[in-house]
Amino acid sequence: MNFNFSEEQQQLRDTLDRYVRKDYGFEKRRGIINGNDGWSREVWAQLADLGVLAVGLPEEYGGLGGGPFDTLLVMEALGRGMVVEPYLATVVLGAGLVARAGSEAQKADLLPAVAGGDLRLALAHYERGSRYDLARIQTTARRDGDGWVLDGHKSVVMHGAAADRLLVSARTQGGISLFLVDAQAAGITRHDTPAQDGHRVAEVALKGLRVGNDALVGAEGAALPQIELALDHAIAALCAEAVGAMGSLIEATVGYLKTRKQFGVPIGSFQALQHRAVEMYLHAEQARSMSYLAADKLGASDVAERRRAISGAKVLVGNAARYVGQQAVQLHGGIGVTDELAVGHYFKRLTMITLLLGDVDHHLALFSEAMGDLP
Amino acid sequence: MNFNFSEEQQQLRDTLDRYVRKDYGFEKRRGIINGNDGWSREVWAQLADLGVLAVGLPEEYGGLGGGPFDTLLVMEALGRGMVVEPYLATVVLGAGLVARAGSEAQKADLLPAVAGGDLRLALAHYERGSRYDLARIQTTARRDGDGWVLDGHKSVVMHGAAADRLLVSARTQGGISLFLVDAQAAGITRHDTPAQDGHRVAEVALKGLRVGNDALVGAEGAALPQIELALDHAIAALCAEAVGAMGSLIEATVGYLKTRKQFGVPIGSFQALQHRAVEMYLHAEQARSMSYLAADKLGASDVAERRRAISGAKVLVGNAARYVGQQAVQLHGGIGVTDELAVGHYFKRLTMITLLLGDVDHHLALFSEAMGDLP
Amino acid sequence: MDLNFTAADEAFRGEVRAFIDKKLPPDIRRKVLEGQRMVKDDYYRWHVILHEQGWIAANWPKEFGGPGWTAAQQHIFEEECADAGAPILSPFGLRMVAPVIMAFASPEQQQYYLPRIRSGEHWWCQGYSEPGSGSDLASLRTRAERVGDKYIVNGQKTWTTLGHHGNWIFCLVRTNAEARKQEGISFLLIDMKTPGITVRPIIMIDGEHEVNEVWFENVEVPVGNLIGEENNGWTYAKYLLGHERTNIAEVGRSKRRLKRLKEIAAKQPGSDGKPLLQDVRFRDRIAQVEIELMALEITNLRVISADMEGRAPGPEASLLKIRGSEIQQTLTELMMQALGHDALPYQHAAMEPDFSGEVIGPDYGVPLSGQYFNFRKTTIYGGSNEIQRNIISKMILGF
Amino acid sequence: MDLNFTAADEAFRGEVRAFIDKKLPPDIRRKVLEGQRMVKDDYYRWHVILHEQGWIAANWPKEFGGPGWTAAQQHIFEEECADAGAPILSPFGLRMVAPVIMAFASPEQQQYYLPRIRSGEHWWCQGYSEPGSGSDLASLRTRAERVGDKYIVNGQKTWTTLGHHGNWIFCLVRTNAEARKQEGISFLLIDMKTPGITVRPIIMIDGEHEVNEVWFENVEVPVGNLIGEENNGWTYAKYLLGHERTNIAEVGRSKRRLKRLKEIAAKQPGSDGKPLLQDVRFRDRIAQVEIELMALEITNLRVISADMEGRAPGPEASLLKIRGSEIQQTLTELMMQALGHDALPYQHAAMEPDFSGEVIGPDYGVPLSGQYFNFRKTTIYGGSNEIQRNIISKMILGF
Repeated sequence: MNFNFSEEQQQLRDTLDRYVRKDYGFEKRRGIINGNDGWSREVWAQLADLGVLAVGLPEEYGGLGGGPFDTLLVMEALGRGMVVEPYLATVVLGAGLVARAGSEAQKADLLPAVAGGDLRLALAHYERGSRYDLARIQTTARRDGDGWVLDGHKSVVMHGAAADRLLVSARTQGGISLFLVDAQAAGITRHDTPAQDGHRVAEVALKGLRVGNDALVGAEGAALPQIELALDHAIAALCAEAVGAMGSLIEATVGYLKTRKQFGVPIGSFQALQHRAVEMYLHAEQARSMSYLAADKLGASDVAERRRAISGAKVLVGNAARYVGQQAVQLHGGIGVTDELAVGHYFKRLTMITLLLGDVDHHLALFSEAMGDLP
Repeated sequence: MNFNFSEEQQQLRDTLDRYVRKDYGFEKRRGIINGNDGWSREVWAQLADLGVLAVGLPEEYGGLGGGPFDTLLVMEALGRGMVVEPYLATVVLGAGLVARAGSEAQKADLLPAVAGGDLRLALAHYERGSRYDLARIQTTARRDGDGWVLDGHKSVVMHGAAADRLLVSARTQGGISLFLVDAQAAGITRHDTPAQDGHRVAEVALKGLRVGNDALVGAEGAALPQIELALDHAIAALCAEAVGAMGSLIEATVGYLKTRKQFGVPIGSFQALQHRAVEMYLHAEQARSMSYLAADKLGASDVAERRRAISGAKVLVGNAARYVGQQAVQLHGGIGVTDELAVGHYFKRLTMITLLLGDVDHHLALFSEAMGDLP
Repeated sequence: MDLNFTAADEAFRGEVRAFIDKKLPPDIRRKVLEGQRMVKDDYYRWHVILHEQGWIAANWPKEFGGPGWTAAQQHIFEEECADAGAPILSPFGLRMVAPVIMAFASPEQQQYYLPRIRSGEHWWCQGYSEPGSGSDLASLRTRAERVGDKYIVNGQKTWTTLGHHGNWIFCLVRTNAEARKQEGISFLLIDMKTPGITVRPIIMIDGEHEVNEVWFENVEVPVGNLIGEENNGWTYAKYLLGHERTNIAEVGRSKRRLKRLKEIAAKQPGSDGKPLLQDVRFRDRIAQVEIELMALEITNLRVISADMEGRAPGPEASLLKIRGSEIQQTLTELMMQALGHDALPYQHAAMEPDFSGEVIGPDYGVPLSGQYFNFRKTTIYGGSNEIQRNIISKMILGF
Repeated sequence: MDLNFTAADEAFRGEVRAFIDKKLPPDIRRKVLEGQRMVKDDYYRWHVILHEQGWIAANWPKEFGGPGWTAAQQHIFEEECADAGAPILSPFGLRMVAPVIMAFASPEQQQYYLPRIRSGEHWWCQGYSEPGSGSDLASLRTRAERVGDKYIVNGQKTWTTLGHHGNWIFCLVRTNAEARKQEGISFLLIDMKTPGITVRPIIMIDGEHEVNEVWFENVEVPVGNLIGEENNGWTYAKYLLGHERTNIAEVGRSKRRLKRLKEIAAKQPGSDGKPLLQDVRFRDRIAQVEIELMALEITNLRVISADMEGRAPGPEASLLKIRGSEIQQTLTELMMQALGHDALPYQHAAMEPDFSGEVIGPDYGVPLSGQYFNFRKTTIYGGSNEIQRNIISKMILGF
């Protein structure tokens, strides 16, 4: 039992923290999200230079061979600075899926390019009407000669427009399959939209999209467990990001309570507000613990054990993010509900994190229903 | 729209309040609950003298013809003083059922005696394993000549041992029926036990209990809606009792916050405790409103409308009682968890009220499920 | 004790409902019900319609041009307006400055201002808060120096709701810097077209322009615009804050939003594919807020009933504010939550009624996340809920 | 970063488990698991068994007779004891006065007291709280006047847990009435058989005798019973309060109670007749507290890990106390709630293991309501959760 990060991990965290603090200020971020793409190629290249994009990828494909706790460190640091670049979509979801489920050729083709910052990926899975049910998709892929033709509509794809390649799930005869497709291919239309939290999402329409048999990722019909695992990795990563964002938000709120004066005293001298700040801290610490547990259980051989930790984490972190976000705004008063301050933006990001990939109710249901076989 | 009580109602309340304050002090109550019966015949006679037992009963049978708001006033006053005498069991449940569903002979036989303080009743309905489901009972009544034979076991009967007559529900061919039986009859065994809140409950075993056909209350097989209505009256009454108890508890807590000193100042000067007291007040006021709504809807011709208000009230009052009770104890600190102070006893009564006749989850489920046909 | 409205009240409700049905422009109604972006003219048109009917000043006494309604009638009117999707009338003229003018202004001032508030010619804004004085209102620093028959006003006000629509602003200004902080304050009416006033937008968390900063640089205000006595403004300000509570709980609008929430939950799929309204957990959340709202409605009526009898206001106004705002926030949160991933897209342009582009997710989803973010303000404005708790504490505890 | 115990730790766990399996008397185990009433001998027998094994002083350094365990081993030991239903060892000797004696007492005092704590010959009680000084401990008024080689002690202590079992009590007493309130306090060890001491029971909300008042009337205490320096007792008291936190979160016992809760919910019928564990709402409540407990277990391990490296304690001890007590209360509340109407009967006699009368409701239900009522104490004792929040606030906010 050891709750320390290795020296290398600490270095990575410190480097990334310094970068985010120095080169990814709030106004810089505002410029990026208001830009055309909603993310910055320059920042992306810098993340690549810092080794951040490579850290979680296998060494034989240009990565640094890190595990879930390395991803956790990165996500927490990105969360602290509300970084909007498509790290989660590209590295955690996209490259993670390819690394675990892809063929040798696919790995060799994609992973070094991701690690080097030259390629972005996105997972196009959920559809309108899926809500959070992974299995409820209607996009189809039918065999056509020695290739496939895809038809369907993928909805609210995280950073879908930034991606060079898309991982698209579709129903095939054998079940749900996953295809790697060129984002520019004829037959794909992407509609890029800003999200409430400054990230980007895209609607992706697939109409008679033709791909070769080599586009198949993993075996035909066997993609669902892989997609589920990838999304569990993403949930763990989102939990870590939330922990980072909550840290920043608590720091900002504590700073405000110490300096903002009303009635001739700092408002932090009011006990009711103090105890609110303390409750934020308690939530954040418990959330940190659950983010560790989620990262730890990603590799569990027992799927039920993994899912239990992931759902538990999403519930607890979701409740924490909600409390911390709402209270940070409340304790800031009026300026907390303006676009001007970072506070509101952290609040929005935390809110969207709680909705992404299953909200508190959804994961509470999963956790609760799994209790059935007890005791 | 008028939220005032009539002059007569105010008089009743004032009289009862004065009686409880003067003649039903905490030590007197302690003596009563530690006594053999767990209730006082002397107090009962005094309540009769004050007209309290008659107020909700029909005028033609010795009552004063009051309605649900009169019962509400009485219960609130009894709640303020944690009166343990079997008012709810006898008047609200027992006499109420007889007044609504009984034959002329039964009414004439029982109601004047109840109003005069000479007779006590109890409703023996729930059984072990029923939890809160009214329909899940297994006691049977089979025809035998021109009478009936009852067998079964009724569980946690409120004030079952204090009763002279019991209203017992049982399965008959046509459904669920209700029988009025002499509590001393051969075939009945009662096991009296103190309850956590100073009231009494009894286990009632029925073994080959023979009753005449005139024991049937209402039509054979048609008792369930009547029992449901009676229990709805009891729930509304419990809500009013809880409002009274919360009032006393808030008063005691506010008094303590004003006088108890720590760190050289009254602890009520600490804002975190102030806001806790305020939240108690908010809960109590909302609970009061719901107790009014519940009383108002008892007479609704639409059963669904009545049940919606009753379940809503039980949920909101239950949450309020829980918060107010727990916080009153917490704000009193150590002495709040002793047997010495009234605070702990109010807390226990409020806790039991939330469990009686359906807890928060049960009534939330009823309310929520009734939402189905919307919008 | 009778929780029901009288037959006369119910008849009045019918009359109000019929009027709104006939007169509320459908385009405005749709905007309100669907949460689209409102423009000044939307508010103004409805204002004029009510003015023509003689119903604009619901809470005013008859002698000043009000309809002479009872508190119950005012409540019914508010409830029907809210239910039908009528726009919120700006309260700053009708409900805030008007009562102060009626109580403390000179007859000349009354004759000048009150008809213009009713007609809508004057759109009033509130100049209370300043960047340094939020909850601690009396610490305000905007100063008005008397020079001859004018005040020279310098300073900055903030959170001026719809200040970009307004042409008049009532301000608390410091007229005596020496006095104890509540005692040197005056209540001044200022024409917003006066030179030296600059209105700058504050963009809210949802990306919308709703509030403003108002800067005063050597703004000359005739002394005739002073209400009551100089340095006595705090009294009037307190009167204003304590006066209006009929609608503070927002029961009517919350009932409408609850209905909307159920409609949305009936359309949105749950994770099991069945409507979200059949999902136990989500429906329980609706049930909980609905029960709280049922209680608040009765609490609100209890307060109205006490008002009708002129009983002294207790801590109830704060109660209504606290629970009312909590309910509003819960409702907006649940509507957003109902959307799932569809809560993510930020579709600024789609909030215009004439938007013809492709909407991502269901049409009704467009404004919901923004509304949730925006409604965090309800526990902050109008005296934050923390301040409301302090007020109640003072009343029940004495601290 | 590694959340798992080492192989050596797991081997140690096996050893502990085997030992408990073999040595914990079944009658005691049953009492603990089923919540029956404990007597002094139950505690004592288990104490002696552990003492014989050399495991009684889990948290003591080797040189004072501890087993020399790492923090992780101590944690594992606690967890296994909790899970198996071992009685709670009274902390006042082993975990409270002992560390103070080890840190501040003279070698002679150490040699006298420590072995007797280990053997169980001395059963210690705590004399901190007084009727007038709860959260404000330093306002205590019990005074000890030095006369020759004795202190004459007068005053009253309260909330003395299991004081009716104890034969020694460590007290904070005022030895200098003139000094500022923290500065005139001394730390005194008192033999409870000394004339002038009266122990009076306080009956708790659940009807049980657990705590006491202890009265001192001219009690003569040898000056040799003073720990450290006169008037320096506050320092030792603070040391004591800050020292023990391995077990403050009560994770082990809460895990056992969670298991118990699930067993009960699997047996109790829900309103639909199926086991309550299949009722969505009830099971969700279990799920929520289980998730909170999963997190607290990791938080607890994080603190242990920091302790192992000697990192300075932050606000974590207060965190563990707050969340740990909240979880305990939720668990006891849910167990009671699971009973429905069966939570009502108060069956005092049925809490004796040899009770042979008729139990109303299920056997496991007898102690549950009382336990819920009793456990309200967990957010009050050991520094109320409000005080814990103040401590954290001081650390993170500086106020």
